[in-house]
Amino acid sequence: MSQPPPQEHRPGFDDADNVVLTKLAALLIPFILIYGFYVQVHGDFGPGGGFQAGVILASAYILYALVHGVRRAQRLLPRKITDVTAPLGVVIYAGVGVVTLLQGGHLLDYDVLDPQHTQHAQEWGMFLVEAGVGLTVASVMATIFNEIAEQ
Amino acid sequence: MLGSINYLIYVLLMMIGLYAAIAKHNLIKKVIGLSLFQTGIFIFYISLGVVEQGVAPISVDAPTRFANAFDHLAARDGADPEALARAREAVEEVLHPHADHADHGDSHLDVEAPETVAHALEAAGRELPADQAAALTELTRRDRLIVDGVVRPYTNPLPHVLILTAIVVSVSTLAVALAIIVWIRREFGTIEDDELTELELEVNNDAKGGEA
Amino acid sequence: MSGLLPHLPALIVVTPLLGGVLAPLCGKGPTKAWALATAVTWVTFALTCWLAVSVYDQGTAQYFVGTWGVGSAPGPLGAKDWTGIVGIELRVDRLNALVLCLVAGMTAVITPYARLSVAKEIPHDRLHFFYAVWLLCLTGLLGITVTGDAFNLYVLIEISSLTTYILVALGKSRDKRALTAAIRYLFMGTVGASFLLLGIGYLFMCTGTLNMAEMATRVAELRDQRGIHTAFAFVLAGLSLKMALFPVHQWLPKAYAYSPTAVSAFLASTATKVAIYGAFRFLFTVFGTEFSFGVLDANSLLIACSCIAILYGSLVAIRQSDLKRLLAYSSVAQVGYMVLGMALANREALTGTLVHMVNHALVKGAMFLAVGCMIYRLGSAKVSDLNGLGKRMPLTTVCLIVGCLGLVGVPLTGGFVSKWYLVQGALRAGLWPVAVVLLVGSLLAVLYAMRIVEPLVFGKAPEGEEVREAPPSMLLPTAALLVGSLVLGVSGSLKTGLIWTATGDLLGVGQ
Amino acid sequence: MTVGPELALVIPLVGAVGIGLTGSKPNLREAVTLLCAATLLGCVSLIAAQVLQGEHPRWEGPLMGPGLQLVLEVEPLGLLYAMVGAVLWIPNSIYSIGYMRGHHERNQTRFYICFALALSSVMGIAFSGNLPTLFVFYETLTLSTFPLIAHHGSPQAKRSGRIYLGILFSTSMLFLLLGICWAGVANGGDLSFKAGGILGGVDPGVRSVLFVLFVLGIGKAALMPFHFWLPAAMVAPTPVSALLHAVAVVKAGVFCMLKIMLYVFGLDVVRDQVHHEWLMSLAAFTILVSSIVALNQDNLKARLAYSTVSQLSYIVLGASLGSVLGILGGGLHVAMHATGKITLFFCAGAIYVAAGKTKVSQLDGLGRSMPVTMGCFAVGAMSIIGLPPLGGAWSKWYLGLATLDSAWPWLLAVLMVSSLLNVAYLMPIPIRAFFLPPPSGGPEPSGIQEAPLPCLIAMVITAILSLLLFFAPELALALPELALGGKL
Repeated sequence: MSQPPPQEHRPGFDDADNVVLTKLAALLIPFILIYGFYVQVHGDFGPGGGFQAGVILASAYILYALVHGVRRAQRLLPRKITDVTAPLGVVIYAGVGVVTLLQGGHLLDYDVLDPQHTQHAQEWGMFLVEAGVGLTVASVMATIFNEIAEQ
Repeated sequence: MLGSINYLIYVLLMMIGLYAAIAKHNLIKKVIGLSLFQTGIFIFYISLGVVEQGVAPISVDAPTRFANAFDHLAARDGADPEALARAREAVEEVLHPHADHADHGDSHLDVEAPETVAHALEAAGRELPADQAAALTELTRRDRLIVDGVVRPYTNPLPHVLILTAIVVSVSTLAVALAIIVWIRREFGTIEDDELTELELEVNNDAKGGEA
Repeated sequence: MSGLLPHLPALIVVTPLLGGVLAPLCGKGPTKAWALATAVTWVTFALTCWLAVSVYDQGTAQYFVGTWGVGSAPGPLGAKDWTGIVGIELRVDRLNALVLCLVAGMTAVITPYARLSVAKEIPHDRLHFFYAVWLLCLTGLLGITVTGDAFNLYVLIEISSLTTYILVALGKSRDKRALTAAIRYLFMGTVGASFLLLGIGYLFMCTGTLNMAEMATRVAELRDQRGIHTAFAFVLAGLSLKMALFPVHQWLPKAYAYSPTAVSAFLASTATKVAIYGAFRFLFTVFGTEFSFGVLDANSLLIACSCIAILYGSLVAIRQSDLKRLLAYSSVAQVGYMVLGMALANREALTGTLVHMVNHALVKGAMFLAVGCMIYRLGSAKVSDLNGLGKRMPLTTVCLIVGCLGLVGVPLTGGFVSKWYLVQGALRAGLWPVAVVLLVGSLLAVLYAMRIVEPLVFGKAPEGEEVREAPPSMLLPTAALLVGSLVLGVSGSLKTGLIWTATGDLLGVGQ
Repeated sequence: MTVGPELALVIPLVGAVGIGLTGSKPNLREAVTLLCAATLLGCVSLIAAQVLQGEHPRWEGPLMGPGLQLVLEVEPLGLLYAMVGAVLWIPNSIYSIGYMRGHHERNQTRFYICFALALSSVMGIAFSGNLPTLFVFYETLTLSTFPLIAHHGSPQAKRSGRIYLGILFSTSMLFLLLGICWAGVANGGDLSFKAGGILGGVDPGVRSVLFVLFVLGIGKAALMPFHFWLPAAMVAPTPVSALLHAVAVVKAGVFCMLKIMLYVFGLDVVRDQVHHEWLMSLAAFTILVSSIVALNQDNLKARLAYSTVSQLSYIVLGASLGSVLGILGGGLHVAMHATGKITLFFCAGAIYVAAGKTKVSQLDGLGRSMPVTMGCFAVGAMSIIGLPPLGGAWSKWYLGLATLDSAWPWLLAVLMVSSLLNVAYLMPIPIRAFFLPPPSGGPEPSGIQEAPLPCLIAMVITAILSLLLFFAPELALALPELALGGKL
């Protein structure tokens, strides 16, 4: 094992050792994640959608970081990934729009995605767009947290 | 008075927020004030959404489809004109339920309106085709809001959607503000507004001194 | 290709948006993201030009985002044509076609310049983010201009503002005061945008729609409602903040002075212009000329504020020792000119305002770029640095001098044309003291222009270090903008032709 | 061959570019200047030939927007001014070569470029076909001469430059532009120059206000109290002073005054329908006071400057009378004073280059070492005073007739007194130079010689011109007469 370069130890950034918190977080985080995904996919039927889901998902990450330290959280979800996923979400969103354009419809005119079954087309279109939103929001929230935490 | 309590709250919140944003020296407190200020506006928007006897504006197709069908039916020969007139009245009732009653503050809606349409048409010797009947049903799905013949306040979803967007915007603003404040703290060593002003002046003077 | 034509209103927003999100994926380093941004801005510019040509040929272009308005025909029984009331409408008429071209064009010229300038003023590991934010800001500005939906306008204003805060704050590595400038701008900008949001809320409450064209027809019926009056007050207050009109202008000088120079040029030439366009849209289209200026008499307030802005901005500009601050305060004054023309609300004055918008964008943009050239070589841009610059950086000097002439509005520059029309407008409105204020303002402009020109022409260079001319990739955009302003000043037929018809549309009069 | 007025603008512009390109080779650069000046004279002569045949060459520039267009149209009065400019540019260029080299000035290329630009503006003013065009070139003239005035870059030069720009810009922007715009608004947008004026249908009160705005707006006419820029501008190199004070700038001012009286207000309006007495009084006041001030100036150029202030007001006086004779006299005086005064400045510059002297009191006995210069000075001075056989006599004659013909014959007295004052402040100079012994007290500057040859050539040319104008005033007379429609 190569020794990591000696760094200034920052409590709360590099570690966390509170057993109660750790255990509680371990209990909570799965549920938060599931809830987040639920809100995400439920968005086209009821209250919910990408933005809320993104925030909930990101809150799971932030909770993990608060309990286990930012460095471990970042090992779990490196910044390289969030840096890519954040724009990727928007690309999905805008991409759907461009695809509808290319199919001959208006921007975000989902019907043209599957002209035979416009209902499905609407569902798919919205699902994709919301997925993009969720991805971006979650990544951006995590990025903001990291950005502030690192300082 | 109580009816407009939302509006009172919104004004109060806005004013508290604006006061904090202007009068507090601590940048974080200012940001909190700003958020309060925006929250006040959100409450305003949400209050807007509550429309007594409102009609869902999103249902674009159903009224159109129904109205077209009705006209098509009415245009055919051999109908009893009086019954048709009654039916038309009922249709108006379905499409614009608030048109007659809103002025009187009467919250009773003719829940039977769809049925009246059907009956009147029947009397006129017409029967609604299946798809038009479906459109009519779709239209009257609103009756879920009618409990015991009393129309419950109906909530327009549009302001909610809008305000959701506005919340996203305000969260982003908050994030940017916090990020900048963190930077400020690192560069200047303080987040008190008055101290910052002094520090800025010092930078100014340094620059002038260097110039001379 | 021509199949794209109906989609242009959407495409000009989507293109920079996609570019903006792809830029951070380009990876670190000064070149890749920049190349992408340059390509995207030029494509956007080409698209806006294409759109403008078609709008001037064939009239207003409408576009509905999503399925709304596609299938629903007007129904009987008083059922309205729902087209555009529910969905988001993009609407391009002669006025915003012009503004779109201006914004996209300015960005397209400034982006190539930004490569060296920004690399000098911003840490290299942030450059790809810089271009992302840059393109997003462009997205916001174009969106504001193109949208026909009031709430959408608010959202886009916030997008452009948020990105602007970031762009300003990025100036911190040159001068840490950029941070405080950014946070103060953020406070004021957010309050302004919130006022706008509130005003739009009231409008929505009274009219039940968010579509601006639809609002306009309903406002005409509801003009006695107090809600509409409240909406007017909030919208006006919000937009004034964004325009940096006199009593609420404080954010502007600092924000312009400390941000990276390319950003200063970009903001000076696009952001305030777009805010002024927004004011045009609300005052003239949504509320209507008669309501804004007849029923509510907003013009006396606006005229008073803008007159003070002209005098105050110019006077403070004279006292500045930092060039960027000088230019920024000059911008405060120039905003006064534009708002003044708007408030006079006759055709001459409106033409003056629009000509001034175009001209000031070109000239002020070029001035900031020229100052950026100085900063690139000298590291700072104080008035005292100008001494003897004529010998060391002759081309930059020429650009600065021509820019000063344009700012003052001497004949044969575009500034003269706008001043001419503004004065005519003031006199036509029967307000000769306002005309005098306009002229005094341009005299004060002579004073601060002299502070720049005199040391350039007659100053003696300090002994010591050798300073070379700025690189061509920075000089060319600067010169291009100035040539543009000169060409428009001499052969204004194109510009005023377009603008004259646009103002005719605004006031609802024939050609 | 038809020559449009736009060519007269383009030639100096092309010249300016040529000068800029050849800036590193002084000889070539000066050759370009001279070539350009000669071409311009040829061009203006061709235009003159057309005008005398009754044509009105016209050129319409791009439309900058409704009501705002550059229009050039040759009319006889403007042609006279353009002739004066084009003719005198040649001796002035010749003189500049001698002066600038003899004086080892810096930034000579900039100097020549600005000169060419100024001439282009002069042509623009002379041929302007409407008020916006007039204003445009009026301002470009101010701008292009500013670097000439502050040429040295010394604090004093910069200060003068500021005064120059300050007074000219503030008057033109505050009053002239306002007046032009107001005139457009008041009469429905017609701003072109028309015989008989364009303000006939305008409310008399507004017309009187417009009269004030136009008159005050033309700061280049150096009416008191807007005359400060002129003496201040004396710090400029002498060829500039000659150009400014004899040909381009000040004459632009009074020419605009004539043109506006004639084509914007119309003589009848000026005479009967606006309050113009104050302008006459102001002009008379300026004539007398500045002559008296000139008496007390020891600096030669300053004395000449105040003399110019006074002489300009002759023209303003002629214009303000609102009579045909007044305009005629004023128009003639544009040409006569130009040739006379430029000669005087050439001499002053030559004295400075050759002897290094700037004060009147230092000139004793200088006529012995610089006979040509002082001879030319005497000729110029006599022309300014209005003594035959020199050109100045004609213009003063007509101005005198105009005053007698007007309702205020006492103005003739003003002219007479002023002429006496002219004698008093101009004649002592050649008299001292020729008849007083050189100062004996100080160390004798033995090395004083005549000025450089180009300077001498230039001043001899202009002195001869002054003479010619007395014996053959036909051309100078014909043009104002044509402008006035043969109303004599």
